[in-house]
Amino acid sequence: MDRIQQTFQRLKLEGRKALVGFLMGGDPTMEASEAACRVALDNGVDILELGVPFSDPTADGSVIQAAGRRALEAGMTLGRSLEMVRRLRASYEAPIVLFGYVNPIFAYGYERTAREAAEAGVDAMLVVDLPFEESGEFRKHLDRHGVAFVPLVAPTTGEDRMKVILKGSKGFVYYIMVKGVTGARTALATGVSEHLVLLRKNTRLPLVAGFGVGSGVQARAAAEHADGVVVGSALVTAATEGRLGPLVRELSAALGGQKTV
Amino acid sequence: MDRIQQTFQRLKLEGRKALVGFLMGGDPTMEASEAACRVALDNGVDILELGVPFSDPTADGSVIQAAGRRALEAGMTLGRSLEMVRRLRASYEAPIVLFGYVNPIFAYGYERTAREAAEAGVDAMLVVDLPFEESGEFRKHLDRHGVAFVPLVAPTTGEDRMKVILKGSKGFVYYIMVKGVTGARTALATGVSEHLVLLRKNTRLPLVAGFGVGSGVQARAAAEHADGVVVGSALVTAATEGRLGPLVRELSAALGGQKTV
Amino acid sequence: MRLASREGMDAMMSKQNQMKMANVPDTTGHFEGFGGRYVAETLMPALIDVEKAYAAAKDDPSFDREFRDLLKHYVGRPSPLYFAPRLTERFGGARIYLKREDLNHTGAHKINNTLGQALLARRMGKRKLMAETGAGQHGVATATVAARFGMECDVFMGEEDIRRQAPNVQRMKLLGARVVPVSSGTKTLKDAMSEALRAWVANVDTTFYVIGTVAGPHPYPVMVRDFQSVIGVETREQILEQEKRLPDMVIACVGGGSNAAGIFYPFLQDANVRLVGVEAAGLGVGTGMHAASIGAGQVGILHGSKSYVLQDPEGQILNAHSISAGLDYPGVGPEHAYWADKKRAVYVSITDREAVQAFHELALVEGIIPALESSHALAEVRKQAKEVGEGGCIVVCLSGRGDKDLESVLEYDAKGSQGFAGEER
Amino acid sequence: MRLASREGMDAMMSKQNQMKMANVPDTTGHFEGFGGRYVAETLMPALIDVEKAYAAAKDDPSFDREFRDLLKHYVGRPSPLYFAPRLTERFGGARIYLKREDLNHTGAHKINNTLGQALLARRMGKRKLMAETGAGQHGVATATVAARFGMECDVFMGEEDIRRQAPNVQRMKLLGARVVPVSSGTKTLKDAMSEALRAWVANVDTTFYVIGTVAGPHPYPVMVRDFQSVIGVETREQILEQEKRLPDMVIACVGGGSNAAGIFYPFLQDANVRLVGVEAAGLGVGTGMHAASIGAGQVGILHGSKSYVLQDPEGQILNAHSISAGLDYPGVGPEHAYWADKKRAVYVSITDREAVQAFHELALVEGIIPALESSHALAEVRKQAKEVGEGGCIVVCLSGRGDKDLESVLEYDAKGSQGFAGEER
Ligand SMILES: Cc1ncc(COP(=O)(O)O)c(C=O)c1O
Ligand SMILES: Cc1ncc(COP(=O)(O)O)c(C=O)c1O
Repeated sequence: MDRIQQTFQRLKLEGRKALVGFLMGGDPTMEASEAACRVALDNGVDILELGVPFSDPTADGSVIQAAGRRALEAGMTLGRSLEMVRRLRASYEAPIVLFGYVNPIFAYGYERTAREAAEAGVDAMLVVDLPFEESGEFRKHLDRHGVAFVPLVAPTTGEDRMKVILKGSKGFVYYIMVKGVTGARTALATGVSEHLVLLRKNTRLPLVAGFGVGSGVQARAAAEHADGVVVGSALVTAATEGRLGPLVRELSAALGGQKTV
Repeated sequence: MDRIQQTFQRLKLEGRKALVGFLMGGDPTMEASEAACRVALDNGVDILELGVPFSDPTADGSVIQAAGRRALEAGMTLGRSLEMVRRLRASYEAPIVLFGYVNPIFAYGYERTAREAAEAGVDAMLVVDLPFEESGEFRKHLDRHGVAFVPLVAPTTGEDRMKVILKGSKGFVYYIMVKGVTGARTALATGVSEHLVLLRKNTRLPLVAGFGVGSGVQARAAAEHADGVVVGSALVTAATEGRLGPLVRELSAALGGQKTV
Repeated sequence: MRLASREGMDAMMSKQNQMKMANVPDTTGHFEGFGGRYVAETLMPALIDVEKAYAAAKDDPSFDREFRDLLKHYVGRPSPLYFAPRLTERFGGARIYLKREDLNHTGAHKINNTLGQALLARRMGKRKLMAETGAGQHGVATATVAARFGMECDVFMGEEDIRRQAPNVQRMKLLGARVVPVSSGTKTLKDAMSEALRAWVANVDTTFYVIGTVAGPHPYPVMVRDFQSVIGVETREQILEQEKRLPDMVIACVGGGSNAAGIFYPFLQDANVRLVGVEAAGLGVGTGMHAASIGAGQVGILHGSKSYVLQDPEGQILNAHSISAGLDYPGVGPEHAYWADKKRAVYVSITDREAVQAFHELALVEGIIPALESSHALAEVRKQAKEVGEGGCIVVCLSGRGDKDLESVLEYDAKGSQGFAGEER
Repeated sequence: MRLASREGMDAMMSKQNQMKMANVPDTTGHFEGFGGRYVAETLMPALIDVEKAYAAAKDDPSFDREFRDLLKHYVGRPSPLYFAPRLTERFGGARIYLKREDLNHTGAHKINNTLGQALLARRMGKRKLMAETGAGQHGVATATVAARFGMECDVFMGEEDIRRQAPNVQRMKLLGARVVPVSSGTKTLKDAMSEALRAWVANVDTTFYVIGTVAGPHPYPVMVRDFQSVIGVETREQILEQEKRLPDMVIACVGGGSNAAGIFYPFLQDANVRLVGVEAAGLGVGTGMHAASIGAGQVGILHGSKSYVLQDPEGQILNAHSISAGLDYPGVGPEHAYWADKKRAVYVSITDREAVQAFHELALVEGIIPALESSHALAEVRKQAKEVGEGGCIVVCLSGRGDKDLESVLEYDAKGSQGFAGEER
């Protein structure tokens, strides 16, 4: 059983939902971002989603765009992201998911990325602009190296398409709660729970819901029909403002079952 | 015998060429321009050409344009030009020619202009933009009132056309020496004498040559094949600068035969 | 010249509709009481030369062939006759068609004429063109054909217009023309034309003066109308093809009147086609700040011909006012004066405010940004659409595109909401 | 759709000249190794909808009829194929023809495509259009069709481009579009397109994204090429009529590649017709300051498809540079990448300096002010004219008019005579 499965199983037993925390590798420097990851993991993040910066992040809102820009200015690359994972892996057992765009991966090489990711201790890869139809080759290499390719399901994804996307997938399923880019929102999207129920019918993988979650209250709402919640922009902002630990604790508490809130 | 014929005959007997002097009526005020006319006539102008200002003087250079503008600003009109002639006529026997554009005359009325011009003592009218073909009606009225319509002949006018233009004309013929607008020039046009000789073959009227004459030397050169010389822009400028009398004397002397220069 | 000849026109016209119009102009260029040739003697021989050369060209099939070939391949003719569905719906009356002169090379009808005159100039052996311009459209069109034929080109433009129409000045310079600033008078179109006439006097042997509208001395009004009548000839064919009938009304703006003459002329003998010319009312014809020469001027003589002119009782020419530089002229072509007197065409006027409204309307409703000149015609369409009614159809001459007018309109909008001093409302 | 369908094309092509090209793209939009659909999952269903709707429209004669009718009456097609006598003489070689897309409504080829996409959007029941724009030409063309069909319109434009292209911003606003400033990245076209993709994700149910070139995810590259292929279909007919033969060479500038794809496609199977795409070399491809994606880029994935891209070894997209805003983009349509690899078309590049020279040359010699984009193609004609030689003929796609570029050229001329820092000479 891999780290992702183990994590969700353990959380289930504990009656908790997974807190999937996103931070941008290299933002604002390599060292600082690695330290932030440690803070996040130490304070309650169950699964680390480490962003690999890309010059043209077409699915990200302004907070993560800016984080990516800072990271690129600091010299962050896919290779260095992998090194960072390797170092974190030495201290942590939590699953680590690399989150990014396809072109840096394509430039690095699909096979090489898969191989080095596995070596570094990456558990899964999530590539925003690599939909099912285009991901065949990369998935093949990831499979061979035992790294999961996390499928994304959007509010626009119909049931037929869901079935295709989910067939044979591993790790967990990332459900995008809003039609829109990343970024914390004041109100959560509507219709999410129906769609998550539908999703649940079509997969046995754990479901995490993301996009738009910024507070403990929102996280708890988002988690109602999911196995975990992704928090991204809010953590990035908190890290910038030096209040990452408290926010992670708030979120973690919110996801820890009725009792802890 | 009318004033124009008398003047040319007298000058011929005296061995002199006519100095035709142009001044803009109303420039810079009615009084000042009338005074300038008197200075001109007192210092040797043989024939006074009095400009009637028009808003769009398409045949005039910058000096006479500006003079016209000043005159219009001072309130000069065709009617007031006629009044000024009437006053000058009370003191002078010299021929007076009104020089202008057709539209103010058309607006005043062809018949009315002819009648009042005759009453005021105008000897001839020269209308720059009323060529032979368009002047029939106005000529008819002028004829009836005994005012001459001065034909203009240009360097571009061929002999056939010359014949048509000159047929039945009265007063004198105005020969335009340059292809261009009014204004003193440093060099006189070439080919003028040939054209004047041709003109002489086709009319018995006195010939005056104008456009471009500014000094005694130029006047003498221009007068070689003509019976008189028109000086316009140079007089206007001189009047503005308070040296009208001296310039008129210089020009008059230059036209008075070899002995006086 | 086949495109514009009286014969060609007659052949196309239904016999029943033929209207008796006197045979104008006569050989001296008079449309009964209007027109003629009021210029300095120096220019008379040149005008007679142009007249003769044009008469010969008109009868020369090779001239016609080259003119048509360039209209097709260089100018992009025929320009479409576009049915405007959303404008029709909005106005709730007659079906509205736009004759798309805005799609011509250089963006207005002006090039039809400059092309014709440049061909004539070449035929006459002239190596240099000159022109006056207000908005710069005619200047650009002249500079364009000068470049096309490898001729020199001087364009006279008032200093005030040079300031207001900077992009057109840049275009002329890029096309190799010399833009000559005119600082006399109001420093606008009227003065540019006066200065051009002065300059022509000085260079009459070598230079062909390309007049931009159906004004000026004979033969210009006739010649320009003939060159522009390609607009009406096409429109007539197109509407017959698209609507299977003639239009009830043809509307065009009138500055000097060339686009209007061009589209009206081929319909002249169709008595049932109402012809409406639209002058610029500026701030309102009652304010004195306008350019409605026919509507509010008197007969007078300006720039070589007799027509309606804005003038004071002394015969001094008044300044025109219009937001549209191309209509901002105190005179009008003599043939329009003649048509007005004969009641063959009706002349109305549209204010700056109405024109700007029509400008916005066409942009928003049909996706076409019209010239401010053409916007005057469009504003009149709005008034006539219901009048003509649902069964009928109106053609409007969209004489040019409005790219040149963006600044003027934005400036007007910024200031105009409070109303202008002295404006009639 | 008849204008662009494979069947129609084949019928016109001489059987002897047919070249074997793989049947591309496949059903997932791949031109062998290029193309595809690399977008966020949220957009995938929308893209599949567009693909299906487009396939249905293509087979619907009423869609074709309406598209052709608007191309004719609204856009002003066919655009002329103009033989340029003075340019031919100057270059002293092949006979040179200009395909006059500059005469289209709004002044460039862009409208052929926006019209097609707007019709498709309406068919799909969308009430709102959105678009990215660099120079503003595609934005204006989209705002135009939105106004024409009464749709809302948002145009994404980099703040830097908003500053540089003020008149086009004004035009879009007058047409009723909302211009959304993009402040990310270099604040130019690349970032506008990224931002447009982000905005589309958020409004995918109601909004149709009108992409302006043959780039982006499938089906855009195919669809845009089909809509633009009216250029080549007309050109092929016109040159056969005018020269009684096919051209030796067809030259077009390549930004994203839509005008080039449009004019190349109908000649694809004519093996003797050489196709030359011209990328922007900016200050010189050796300087890094250029936009030559095929000439100096690598295969990569940008804005939804795989093609040649300007990128660093890490796969980060580099900034492009070109004096011409419409070529200033670090990617290129995947079909061009495919044609380049198959050697069916050749891709060269032209520097800012050469393009500006060609800009001036056409203005002075033919009286046509070309877009700076098109000036790149013209500069290549100068190089090829002698090569092709006197017996031959070259067609160049004059993709747009240069009114929008006056400022850029004057600024370049003012600074450029001393040479630019880092420029290859
Ligand atoms: C687009 C446009 N329409 C109309 C006019 C007015 O001229 P005309 O009355 O001669 O057609 C102009 C003059 O510049 C113009 O540019
Ligand atoms: C006139 C013109 N030509 C060419 C282009 C480049 O686009 P494409 O390569 O898609 O034809 C543009 C883009 O704005 C343009 O405006």
